[in-house]
Amino acid sequence: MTRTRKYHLALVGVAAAILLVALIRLITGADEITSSGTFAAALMLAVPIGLAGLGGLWAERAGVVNIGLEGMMVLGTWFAGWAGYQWGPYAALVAGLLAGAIGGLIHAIATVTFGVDHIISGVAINLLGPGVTRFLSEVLYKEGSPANQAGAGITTSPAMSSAAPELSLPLLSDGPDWLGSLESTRWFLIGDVAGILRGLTHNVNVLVILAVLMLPLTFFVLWHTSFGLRLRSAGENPWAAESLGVNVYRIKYIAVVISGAFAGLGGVFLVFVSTKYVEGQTAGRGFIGLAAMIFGNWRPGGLAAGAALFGYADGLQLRSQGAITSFLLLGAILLLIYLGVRARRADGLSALTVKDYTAMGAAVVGAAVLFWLWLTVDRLPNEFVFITPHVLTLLVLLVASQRLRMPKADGVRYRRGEQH
Amino acid sequence: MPAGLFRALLTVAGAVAAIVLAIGISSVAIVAVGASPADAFAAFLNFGATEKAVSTSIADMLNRAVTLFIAGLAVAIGFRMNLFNIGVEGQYRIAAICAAFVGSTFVAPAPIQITVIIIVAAAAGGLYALIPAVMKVTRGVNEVISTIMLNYIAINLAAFLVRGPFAGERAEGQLTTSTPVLPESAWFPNVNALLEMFGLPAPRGDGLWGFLIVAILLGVGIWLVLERTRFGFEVKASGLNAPAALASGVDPKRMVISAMVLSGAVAGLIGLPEILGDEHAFGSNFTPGLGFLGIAVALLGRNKPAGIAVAALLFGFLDRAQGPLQFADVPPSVITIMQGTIVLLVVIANEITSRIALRREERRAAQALGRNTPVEVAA
Amino acid sequence: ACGGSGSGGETTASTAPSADSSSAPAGGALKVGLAFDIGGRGDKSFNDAAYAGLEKAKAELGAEIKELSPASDGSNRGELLTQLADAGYNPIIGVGFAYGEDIKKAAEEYPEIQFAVVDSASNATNVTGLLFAEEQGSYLAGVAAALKAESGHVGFVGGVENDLIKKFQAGFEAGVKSVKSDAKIDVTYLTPDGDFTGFRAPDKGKVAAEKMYQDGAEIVYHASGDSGLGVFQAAAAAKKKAIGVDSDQRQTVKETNLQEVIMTSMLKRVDVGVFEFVKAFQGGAKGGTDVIYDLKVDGVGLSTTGGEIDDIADKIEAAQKDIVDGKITVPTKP
Amino acid sequence: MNAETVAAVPPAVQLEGITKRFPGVVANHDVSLTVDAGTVHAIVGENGAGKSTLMKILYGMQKPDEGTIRVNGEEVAFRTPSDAIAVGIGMVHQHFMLADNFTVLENIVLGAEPGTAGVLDKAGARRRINELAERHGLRVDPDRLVEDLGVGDRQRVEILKVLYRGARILILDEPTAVLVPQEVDELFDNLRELKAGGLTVIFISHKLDEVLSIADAITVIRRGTTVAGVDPAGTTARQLAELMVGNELPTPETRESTVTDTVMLKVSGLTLEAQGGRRLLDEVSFEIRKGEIVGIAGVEGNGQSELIEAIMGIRQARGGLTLGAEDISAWPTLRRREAGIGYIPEDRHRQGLLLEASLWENRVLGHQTRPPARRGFWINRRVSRADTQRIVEAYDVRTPGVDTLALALSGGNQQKLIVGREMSGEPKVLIAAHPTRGVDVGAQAAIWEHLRNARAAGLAVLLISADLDELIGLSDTLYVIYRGRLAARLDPSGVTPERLGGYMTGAITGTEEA
Ligand SMILES: Nc1ncnc2c1ncn2[C@@H]1O[C@H](COP(=O)(O)OP(=O)(O)OP(=O)(O)O)[C@@H](O)[C@H]1O
Ligand SMILES: Nc1ncnc2c1ncn2[C@@H]1O[C@H](COP(=O)(O)OP(=O)(O)OP(=O)(O)O)[C@@H](O)[C@H]1O
Ligand SMILES: [Mg+2]
Ligand SMILES: [Mg+2]
Repeated sequence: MTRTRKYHLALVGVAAAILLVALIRLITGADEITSSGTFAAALMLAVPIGLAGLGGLWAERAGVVNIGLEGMMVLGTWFAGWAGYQWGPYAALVAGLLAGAIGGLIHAIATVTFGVDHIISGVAINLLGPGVTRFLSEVLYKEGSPANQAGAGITTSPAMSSAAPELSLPLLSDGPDWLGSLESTRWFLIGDVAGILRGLTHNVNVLVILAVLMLPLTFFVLWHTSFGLRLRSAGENPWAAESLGVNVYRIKYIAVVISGAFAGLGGVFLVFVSTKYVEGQTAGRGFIGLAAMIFGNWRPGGLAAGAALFGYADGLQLRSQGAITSFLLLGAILLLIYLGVRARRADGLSALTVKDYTAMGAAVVGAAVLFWLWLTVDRLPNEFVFITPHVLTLLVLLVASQRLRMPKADGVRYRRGEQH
Repeated sequence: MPAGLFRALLTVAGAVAAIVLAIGISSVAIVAVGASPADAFAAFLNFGATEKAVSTSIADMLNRAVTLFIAGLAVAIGFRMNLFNIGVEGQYRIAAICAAFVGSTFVAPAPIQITVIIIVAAAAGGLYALIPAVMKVTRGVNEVISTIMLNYIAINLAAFLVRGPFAGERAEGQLTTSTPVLPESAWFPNVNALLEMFGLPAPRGDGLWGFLIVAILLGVGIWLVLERTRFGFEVKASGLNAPAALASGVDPKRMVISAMVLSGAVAGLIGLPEILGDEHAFGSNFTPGLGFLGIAVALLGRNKPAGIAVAALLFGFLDRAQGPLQFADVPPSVITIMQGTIVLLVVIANEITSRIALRREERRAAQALGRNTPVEVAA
Repeated sequence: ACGGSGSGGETTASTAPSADSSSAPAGGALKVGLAFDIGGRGDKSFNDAAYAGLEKAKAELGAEIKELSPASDGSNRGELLTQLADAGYNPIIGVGFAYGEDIKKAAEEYPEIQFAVVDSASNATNVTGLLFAEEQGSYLAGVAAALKAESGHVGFVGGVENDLIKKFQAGFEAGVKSVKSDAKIDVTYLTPDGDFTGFRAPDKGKVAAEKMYQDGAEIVYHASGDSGLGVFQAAAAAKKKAIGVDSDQRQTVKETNLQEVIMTSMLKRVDVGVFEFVKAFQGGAKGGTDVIYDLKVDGVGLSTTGGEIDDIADKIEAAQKDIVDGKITVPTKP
Repeated sequence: MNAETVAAVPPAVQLEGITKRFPGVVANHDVSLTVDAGTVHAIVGENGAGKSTLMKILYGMQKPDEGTIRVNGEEVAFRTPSDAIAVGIGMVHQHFMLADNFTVLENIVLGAEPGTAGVLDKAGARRRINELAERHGLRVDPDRLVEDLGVGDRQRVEILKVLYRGARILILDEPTAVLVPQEVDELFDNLRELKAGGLTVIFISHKLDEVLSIADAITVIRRGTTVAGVDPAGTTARQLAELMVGNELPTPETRESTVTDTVMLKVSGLTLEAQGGRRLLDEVSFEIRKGEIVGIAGVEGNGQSELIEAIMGIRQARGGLTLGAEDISAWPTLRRREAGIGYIPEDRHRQGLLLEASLWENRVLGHQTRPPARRGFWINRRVSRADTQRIVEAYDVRTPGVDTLALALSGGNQQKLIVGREMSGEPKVLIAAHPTRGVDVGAQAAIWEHLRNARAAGLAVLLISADLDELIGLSDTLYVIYRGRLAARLDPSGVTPERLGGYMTGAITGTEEA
C-alpha cells in the first residue's frame, strides 16, 4: 500500500474516531470525553511517554533494545531539577538532556562495545538511575545544605527559579478564545472538535511544542536522510552496512546516546510540569513509553498514537472517573462494527468457518455484556478505573499486533567482522 | 584442562574482578560524601556486636536472599528461551494475595495446609502468566509489553481484592489493610536449627524462614528440569535457535505456553516466604519490586540456578547493610549503586571471559583440524 | 471516642501519666532511635515533622538521637528496629502505620525497651501508639473551606486511596457539610492502595485539581504528599485557593506564587507527638496505651500563616470547641 | 600471465606475503597473488582454504598480520571497507549482504548516499541505478523490497551495489553457488561486458568448469597458501581439482538401481498459498519408493523450501501426505520425525544447528524424544555422547571432541555432523536439501557415499540441490519445480545440465515421461 493511501486512511480513521466519540459523548452526556480540559491533560500526560517512546525508537531502529529508558528518565528528572533551581528552565533542559544522554552512553558502552545482552544492561541502568539520584540528593540536599535552605529535601529539589513559558493560539484559544466559546455550546461534533482543538492549543508548554515537533523531525531524519538510512541499516542488517563501509559502532553509539537524551528530555518535561524534581515522579513512564513504541510498530506516528492513547485514558480517568464507564458503550459499539465488517467480508454464511463463528459469537456476547455493564454500572471501583489505559493497550494489541514488524537485527549482538 | 572447567574458572575470575571494580567505584562515591570507605565496608561486614545480633543479621540476609533467589529462578526460566517475562512482578503479587486468602479460609494439619497454599500460589501465578503466553501464541502480542501492562493491572487488582472481597477484619483504628490472618497451621516453621548447628543462638523475630528449604529444593528441581530433561533441552534449543528447534519437532507455541506458565508458577512462590514465615497475611506492607530485582539477579546469575543463588546471596548481603551504613553515616543508596554497577560490570566480565573461552575452543577445534603448525599458533 | 481509636486503656496526651521518678530509666544517657517510613527523612512532611520532634528532644532533653530510613521497598522495617535496639537505643519510635506489626514483634523481643509507633494503635505493653485525629483537623479544614467558598463547591485530592487518607476525606466532608449541607464536594484519588506513586505525582495532582477548579470548585484540600504541589499550581493557575496538609505548607513551600494560594494547612503535629513521647519516657512513662493527639491537645489543627482565615477564626473556634466537648463526633470513614 | 602486459600497465592487484592468523587457525600463510588489470582472475580452493579471508583482507574487512597490498601499483593499507571502496574495489560476498526490509534502492545507495546536506536524493539515485542497470544488463526495480526478490535478482543487486560505487576491481565470492546455468551464463555475459569495459574481476567458485570457462587466470589456494597459478587454456577440471585437494575429483554416480516398488512417501495435491493468495505450492504430487532417490531441480524460490517444509510439517499445507500406509498430513513435525523422516535443512546455521551448543547436544536435536537420546523424560547424556562419538568417527567430522561447540567447526564439518545425525535411527525417508552446499570435494564424496549406501539399504530420499551434476548423478527420478508446480518429470540418465536448466527457467516446457 502506498504512503499516500496510508496517509488518507489515517485521516479517515481519525475522523471516524472523533465522530464516534462525539456520538458517545452525546448519548452518555459525559462531556469530559471531549472537553478541552481532558485533551490538555491528555497532552500533558502523553508527552513524557511519547518522548520515552522516541528514545526507544531511536535505539531500536539502530538495533539496540533499550529498557533502560526508565533509569535514563530518572537521571533526566534529577539533573533538570538540580540545574533548574539554580539557572532556570533552559539550564534544566540542557542538564536533563545531558544526564539522559550519559545514561544512554553507558548503555551503548555495555551493549555495543562489550556486546552485553541489551536487556541486562537496561535493567542495570534502571537500578543505577534511582540509586545515583537518591545518592546525589542525600549528598547535595541534606539538612543545612544551601539547596536545603532553598526548599530542597532528600526527595525533592528546590523549585525552578522560573517556569518554562507557555503559549496559546491567539484569538482561537486565547483572548477572545473562540474555540472555548464554541466548545461551551456543546453542539454535536462542532463542540467536540472545538474542545479537542482548544485543549491541544491553550496554554501549551514550549517543551510540549518541542516534543511534538520531534515526531516529524524523527521521521524525516530516519527515513529521508542518509544518516537515517545508515542508522536503520544498523538495525536491519549491520553486517551489510559494515561491508559498505558504514561505521556501525559509531552509528549505534550515536543512536543510543540520542535515545538516552530523549528519555532525559521526558524527565525534564516532568520537572517542568511539577516545577521541581520529585523522587519517583517518573512512575514507570519509561516502560510505558517502550510499550507505546512497540504498540506503534517502531514508527513515530504509531508511537504518537500509543502515547496519546495512554495520555488520554489517564487524563480522562483523573478528571472524571464516571466518564470511563462510557468506554463500555464505546467497546460495545466497536464490537458491533467489527461484527458487521466480518459478516460482510464473508460472502454467504456457507463460507464461514468454525473460527469465524466462534469469533463472531464472542463479539456478540462481548458487546452484550459491555452494553449491559454500561447500563447497570454507574461508577467502577477506582482500581478498575486506574487500569483503563493498560487494558486499552492490551486490547488494541490483541487486534493489531499481527502487523507489527520490528527491525530484523533488533537486540542482536553485533561484532565487527563476525557475521554468521 | 577440560573446556567446561576452564570456562567455569574464567567466569569466576571475571566476576571477582568485576566486583572488586564495583567496590572501587562505590568507594569513590563514598569519599565524595566525605565518609570513609573503610567505615562503609566495615558497616557491610558489621553483623552486630552480640552473637544474637550476628545470627539475626545472618537470618535477615538469608531471608532476603531466599525471596530474591526464587524471583531470579522465575525470571530465568523465561529468559532461557528468550522469553522476556517482565511480568514476574505482577504474577507474584496476584499469587500471594490469592494464596494468603485461600490459606486463611480453612484449617488443616500444617503439612496439608502449607502444601495447599503453595499449590494455590503456584497455580495463581501460572494462570496469570498464561494470559501473556496465550496472547503471544494466538495473536503474536510481544510479551514484554503485555507483561508490563499486566503488572500495572495486577497491582490494582490486588489493591481491589485486599480492600474488597479478600479483606480481613481489623482492629479499631488500624490503618493497614490485609487479608485475614493465616491460622497457626499455615505458619511455616523457622529453621533456626541450621544457625544453631553453627553454634549461633536463635535469631530474633521470625528467625530464619523455613521456606529456605523449599527454595533450595526448588532450585535443585529447576536445575534438573532445565539441564537434564527433555523439556529443559527443548527450552534451551528454542532459546538458542528457534527455527532449528521448530525444524526438529519442538512446538514453539507449546514451549512458550509451558515455559511462561512454569515461570509464572515459580513467580507465584516469591511472596510466600514473607507471608508464611513473617506477615502471615497479604497486606499493605507486602514487599513490592521483587520481580524487577529478580531480573537483575537472574541475569547476574546467568540464568543458571547456582549462579542465581550466588547473586541472590550477594544482593541479600548488600541489602542487609541498609541500617549499619546509616549508623556509619554513609548514605544507604550506596547499596543500590553497588548493585547496579556490579550487575553491569559482572555481565561485561562475562562477555569478555566467555569470548576468551570461545577463542580457546576454536583454537582446539582448529588444531584438531590440523591446519596449522605449532610455530604459528605460538605467534 | 476521639479518633475512633476506642481500643482500651487509652489516655490523651493532656492527661498523659505524669513522671514518677521511680520508674525513670536508671541514670544512663537518653538514646532515642527513630525509624522513618518509606521516603525517609527530607520529605518535607510527615517524616520531617517526626524528625523535628526528635531534634527538639535532642535540644531540650539532651537526648542522643539516631534516625534510620528503610529501603525503598520497605522490606526491612523490622531489621531497622532490631538494629536500633541492639545498638542500645531506648526508646525507639517507628514513624508510620506500616510499622504496626514490626513494632509489635520488636516489642516482644525487647520487653525492656519502650517503643512508640505513629499512626498505629498500641499492640503490646511496651508500645505506645501515637494516634492523630486527622479527621478532626480535616473537619476544621472543611469548615474553613465551606465558609470561604461562596458557591459551596469544594474538592479533595487524595494521594493514595488507603484508610489513612480516607480519614482526611471523611473529616473534611463532615466539616463542609456541617456548614453547607448542600455543598458539592469533588473527590479524586491519584492511585490505588499499594501504589505509592500517588504521593509523588504532581502532574496527576494538577490534572485532578484543574478539573475541580474548572467545574467551579473554589477551594481544594489535598492529602497527597508531594502531589499537592500540583494542586497548588492548579489553584494558582485558576486564581483560587487550596488547603495544605501535615505541615504548615505556606511556610515549607518556598515558591511565593504558590504560598499565596495556600489558604491554610491542616497541621498534624507528629513533632509534638514524638517529642511528648520522649519527654514522657524520660519521666518514666510506660507503654501499652494509645496517646491521641487531637484538637484537645493541639495534636492537629489549622495553620494561620498568611492570616487568610482570621476572619472566620471564631467559627472555627466554635467547631473546635464542639469537637473537644464531644458535642460533635467526627467520622473516620467517608 | 605474459610479462609484456605486466610491464605495460601495473597489475590491478598485487598481494605479497599476506599472512592472516585467527585464533588457532592460519587462514592465510604467505599468500602472494597478482591480478592483471582488465582480466577475470579466478581463485579456487577447498572449503576453509582461506579464499574468503584473503578477499576480506583485500576489501579491508580484515587486517592482514603480515604482507603488503598494492592496488594499481600503489601500496595501500586499508582500515575499513570504505578505504578499499575509495580506491575502486568492490566485493560481492559469499553470503548475501542485503537488508531484506529495505528497497533495492536503499540497499544500493547505503553508505554512498547521493543528496545534499545529508538529505537523501531518491530520484537522483533511481536515475543513476536504472542507467547503470541498462548499461550492464542488470534489470531490477529499484523500489521493490529485497525480501520479495529471488536469488538471481539479489545477486544482481549485489553487483549493482559494487558498480554504483564506481568500482574498477570487482571481487565475487562464490557468486554462482545459488544460480542455475542460465543465470550463470547471464552473469558471465555481464562479467565479460565489465571486462570489456576495462574492469578487473576476481572470481571465487567451487564449480571448476565455470571457472575454466570464464577465467583468464587461475590461482589455486590450499590450506591458506597459494600452491599454483594456472592458465585455464591448457587445464582440465580434474587437474584443477587435484591441485586443490591432491586427490581424484569424485563424480556422483548411482550404480545399479535399487528402486523397489513399495511406496514409502506419497505426496498428492500439496498446495500452499501465500498471504496474497499466490500459490507457493500448486497441486504438487509425486511418490518416493523404497530405495529410490527422487531429485527436485529448480531455481531457488520456486517452492522447494516450501515443499520440504510442508513435508516436515513446519508449514501447514493442504493436500495428502502418506508415509508407508499412514496418512501423516495432520501430524505435527515431531510425530513425522519420530515416524522416520530425516531432514537435512538447506540452511544449516538457521535450521540445522545450535551453534552455541556442544556437538552431542546437536546430536540430540530432533531426536530428543527417541532413544538413545531420551530415557523417560530425561535426556540420556552418556549414551548421546557415545553415539555422537560414533558419528564423528563414521562421518569423519574433524573436531577435538563431542563437547566442542558447533560454531567452532567449519561449515563442511558442521554439514557432516548433520548428515550423520539424520542418518542415525534408521530413517525411512530422508529429505536432503543441498546436502553438500559449501562443502569441499572430499567431504562431498563422503556424503554422496553415505546417501548411496542408505539408498541401497532401502532408504527413500527426496533430494533438492542447486548442483545439477549432483542431482543428475544421484537421482533415480528427477522432477523440475517451476513456480510451485512440478513442471516436468525427467529421466536423469538422459538429460544434460543445460536441458535441465532449460526446464528450470521455463525456457523448455511440456513434460517428458521416463
Ligand atoms: N572471522 C574468523 N574468525 C576465526 N576464524 C576464521 C574467521 N574467518 C575465517 N576463519 C578461519 O579461516 C579459515 C579460512 O576461512 P575462509 O572463509 O577464508 O575459507 P574459504 O576458503 O572462504 O572457505 P569456503 O570455500 O567455504 O568459503 C576458515 O577455515 C576458518 O577456520
Ligand atoms: N566470523 C567468524 N568468527 C568465528 N569463526 C568463523 C567466522 N567466520 C567463519 N568462521 C569459521 O570458519 C570456519 C570455516 O569458515 P567458512 O565460512 O570458510 O566455512 P564454510 O565451509 O564456508 O561454512 P559456511 O558454508 O557456513 O560459510 C567455520 O568454523 C566458521 O564457523
Ligand atoms: Mg568463503
Ligand atoms: Mg564459506
